Amino acid sequence: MTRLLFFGRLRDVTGFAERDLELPRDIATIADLRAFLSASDPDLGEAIAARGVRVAVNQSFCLNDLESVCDAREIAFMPPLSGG
Amino acid sequence: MTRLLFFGRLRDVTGFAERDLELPRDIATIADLRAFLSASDPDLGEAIAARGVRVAVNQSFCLNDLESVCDAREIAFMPPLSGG
Amino acid sequence: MIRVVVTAEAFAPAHETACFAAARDDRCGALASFVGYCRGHTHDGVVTTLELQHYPGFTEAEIERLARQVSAKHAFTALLVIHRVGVIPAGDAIVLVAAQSAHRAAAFAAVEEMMDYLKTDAPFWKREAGPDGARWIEPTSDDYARRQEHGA
Amino acid sequence: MIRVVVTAEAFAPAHETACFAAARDDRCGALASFVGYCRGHTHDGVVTTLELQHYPGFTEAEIERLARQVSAKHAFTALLVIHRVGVIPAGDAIVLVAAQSAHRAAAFAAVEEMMDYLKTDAPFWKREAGPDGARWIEPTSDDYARRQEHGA
Repeated sequence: MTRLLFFGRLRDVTGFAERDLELPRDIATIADLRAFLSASDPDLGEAIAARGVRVAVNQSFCLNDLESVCDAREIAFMPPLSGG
Repeated sequence: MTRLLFFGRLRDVTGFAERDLELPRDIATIADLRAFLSASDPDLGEAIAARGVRVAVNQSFCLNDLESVCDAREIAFMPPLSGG
Repeated sequence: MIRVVVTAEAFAPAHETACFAAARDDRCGALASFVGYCRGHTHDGVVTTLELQHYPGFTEAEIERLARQVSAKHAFTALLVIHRVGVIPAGDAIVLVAAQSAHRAAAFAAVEEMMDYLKTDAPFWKREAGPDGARWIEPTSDDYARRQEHGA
Repeated sequence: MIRVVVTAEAFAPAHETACFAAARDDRCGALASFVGYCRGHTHDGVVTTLELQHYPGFTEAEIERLARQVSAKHAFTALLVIHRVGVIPAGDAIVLVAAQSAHRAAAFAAVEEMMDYLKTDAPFWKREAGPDGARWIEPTSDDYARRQEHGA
């Protein structure tokens, strides 16, 4: 089971902050996951493809979309950060 | 009557913080006053001639030794400043 | 010593700073600090609340990582970061950063650099709400420029 | 608003900062502050007390003049300077500088620049006393270099 997390304006698109789901076996990378999410929700697909959105797998930032999600317990989609 | 004020290490030389005195009529500038003070106390003359010592007349910094002391109510000798 | 607190509770910056200062050692000659408040007025108009989201666990870990990055560059002896999350009414403190060091240069640099990182690199998401609705706030080009100066 | 206090009494930086912060308006998003303490240990050894002399009237006027100089460059909305004089035991606060502004850059710049001026341009004279006697402290070359950066 993998937990998907959405923050900031992405949460406005999904309507939820997190969702647990069993990733299909053919989803090996972040790119695969993007395609999978786009297929079920094109608006979300577009939102997570927007400039500045970063992905973290198991609380570690991904450098690119080729990173594996096979051992992912937690995948977070994060729009540009803004604290302080 | 003119009040002379000494600060910091100059006060260690004079042994006092301030002294009121009637300036002789021939003392017109800071340079004249330096000569007058040196004559009565060479150590003080040397201390106020040291690098970084500034003079203020009536609570206003002097730019050079040619400034007048004729209307001086208060003349301060100040070694390098150091607050904070 | 680095202490990072992310909290949904309101906090009193002066009290927290006093506690932080009380624990200083006798080589500490400098304490620099910064408090960021939720403004009630911006150039866009009236603000009633700010909503801050964070990523529990990851946010704290990332701030600690950024703080260690700052500590590698500036010789501070203690650093405190308190960041509020959740719904924050105008006028309340959002963030406190404080640093102790022997001399002032390191304390100033540590606080400023930490604040710059919090604006652009720490996992927080900020939404401003006013009478005309809400909008997400993202770092400004100025925020990114300041961060670049630290070579991050 | 600029407030300058020179006092021979001990002061509590957190309390003074809290009072200063309480008076902020709702456009204030940033409060930067700095506290300088009398250190009990320096690279020269143990310090038991610091003695600060000032020039009553002139010192306050000069700090206000320096503060106005800072305010001409940085858009702060309020500045507080408290400077202690007389005999100061190790561990006590010597100076507090705090600035409020809409955004953080002006608040940081105002506090740092004011501190740099206090080190080199404000009429104070500082003597450090320890078990081995006393010595007058003068600004370091680093202090002068920092002041130069402000074009003063």
